[in-house]
Amino acid sequence: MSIAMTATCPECEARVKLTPDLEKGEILQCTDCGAELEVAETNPVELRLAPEEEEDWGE
Amino acid sequence: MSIAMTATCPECEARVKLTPDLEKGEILQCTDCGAELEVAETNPVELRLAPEEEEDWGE
Amino acid sequence: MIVIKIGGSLQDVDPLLSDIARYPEPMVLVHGANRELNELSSRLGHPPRMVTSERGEVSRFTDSLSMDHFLMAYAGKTNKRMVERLRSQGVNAVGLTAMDGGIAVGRRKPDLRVSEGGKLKVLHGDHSGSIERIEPRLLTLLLEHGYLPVLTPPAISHEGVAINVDGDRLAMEVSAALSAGRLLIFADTPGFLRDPDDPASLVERIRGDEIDALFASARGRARVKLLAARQALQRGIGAVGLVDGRRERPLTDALEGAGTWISA
Amino acid sequence: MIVIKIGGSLQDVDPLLSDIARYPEPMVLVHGANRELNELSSRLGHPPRMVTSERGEVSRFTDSLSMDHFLMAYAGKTNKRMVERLRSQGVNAVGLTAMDGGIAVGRRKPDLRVSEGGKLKVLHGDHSGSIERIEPRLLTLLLEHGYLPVLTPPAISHEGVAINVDGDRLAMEVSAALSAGRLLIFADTPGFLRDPDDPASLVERIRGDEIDALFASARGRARVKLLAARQALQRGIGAVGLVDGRRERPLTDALEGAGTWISA
Repeated sequence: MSIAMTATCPECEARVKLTPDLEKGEILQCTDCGAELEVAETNPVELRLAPEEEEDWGE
Repeated sequence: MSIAMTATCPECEARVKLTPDLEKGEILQCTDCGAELEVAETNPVELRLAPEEEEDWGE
Repeated sequence: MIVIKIGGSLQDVDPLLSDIARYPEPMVLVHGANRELNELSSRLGHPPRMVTSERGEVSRFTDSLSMDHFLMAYAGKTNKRMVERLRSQGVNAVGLTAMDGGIAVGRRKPDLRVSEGGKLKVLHGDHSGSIERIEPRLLTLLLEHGYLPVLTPPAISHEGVAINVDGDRLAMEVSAALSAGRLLIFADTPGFLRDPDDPASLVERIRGDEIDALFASARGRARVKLLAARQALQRGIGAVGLVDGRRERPLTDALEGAGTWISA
Repeated sequence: MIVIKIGGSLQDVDPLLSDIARYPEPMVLVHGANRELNELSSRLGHPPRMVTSERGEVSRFTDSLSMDHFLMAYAGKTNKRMVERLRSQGVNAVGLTAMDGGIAVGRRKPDLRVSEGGKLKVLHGDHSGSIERIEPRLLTLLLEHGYLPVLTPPAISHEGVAINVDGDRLAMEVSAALSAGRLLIFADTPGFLRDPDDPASLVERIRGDEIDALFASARGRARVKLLAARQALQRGIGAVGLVDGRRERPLTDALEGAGTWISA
């Protein structure tokens, strides 16, 4: 199962370069619009906006 | 470790016959005074009065 | 006021909990977690040790380590998942064991006479016992302020040691102490079956004076439930329902008469 | 009124519980059970998954199965063994989670950004969150009627889902909600140590405005405790004690000034 080398940014539809060791849940940054993207699926690759960083943490 | 064949009844001091497969916690009856005896220890054998039967049971 | 006992044998309690969430009257829930405990203790390498008394009554020998597991299964997972489920449906539930606030105090019986391998033996260090007194103050306080108490064994001994007690008896004692009008015992059977293997042999109504006759032929859990029902009536509880917890609206159906109802 | 937090790191809590049993004033206990949970989840084949946030904060990823284990360790074994111990010494203890009676409600954060294996990742399905509101009614009711509430995480989300929250923060939020005069956090260290490896570097008194300076150099649990202390002062709690739970009379010594005391 080889991973495609690029995918489409859901924000700006630019092509996003993918690394071979891509993992589900990984966070990437779209080099065009700068949006933070989450790898929702790897087979086939699906990207979606990553959840924002929480300002505070439980235990 | 062979178990002695008899032991003394703590109630009436008669000799109580013991079976070879004697186990700790086992309940015996003194053939002389009829008291119910518990095998407290097997090496050496120690007998004591067995607790009475409870009239009611928890789960 | 009604008391509801949710049997440990009931696999899916969600329909019953949802039906309870719709019920407006004050109520106390009592539950067990037998199956949870058996599974947990086996997985933790200290499998349940069931023993049989001289009169053939089966019970769980609860040493100190088993009581740790008992607290985890009953007071931890089962009690709090029930509270979570009820709260998610708008019920102001409060989970408690019968130790908390000294709700149920009783006598610990550390020595247990059992027949094992054809021999009569004494086991020591059992953390089981029987309930002698219910202190209803905490339950009444919570009920008066709109909370729904969700209660589980263990109870506590006079010396302050956790003791395993029968869930049905705890529900019965609490019903009597709070003078509940009805005690409903939900399990995974239609009710009291004349023949345990034939669901159609459901006995729908039992009068107090008919219990002894049925008692003789009852076995296992059904026997303990009949015992609890008879004592409930003797203690002034109006009616006891042995009802099916697996229906879509178990409480609604029961209150409309489904299952086995026992009254004076 | 004082609030006492008993840290999960404290191995032997008996001396502290006995000292608490002698203390006449109204009080709320809050405890953790970190070590119990780590041990239990490993033995049940679902070992704890500690994860690190982008800012280096370590926390426990709590999926649904881990929350079952959390309830067993915190609300089952640890909470109820504490209630048992206190009751055996004449204390009218009542064990609760912060879910019961809706004591602590907060926002669940199911998505967690972590750095793992050099990569930034998102984990889904976390049952952790932060406390947004304390509903003190049940605690006040129990205190007014002479009970000693023994409180443990988890809290509950707005949707009614159990959420793992930090025990120190729960103790702080409860202290603020009940306007407790003092919050005492007992752990297995003498108090706040300038150098964590040197027990002699105990800082005995910290004024509110000195906290930030110390905060920069603090690490791990000590850092969370300082954070909790600072917020406690901001919320009107008179003084926070970071005190040693391993002494013979930990509470008596603490109230006489032992350990680290932080006040405005």
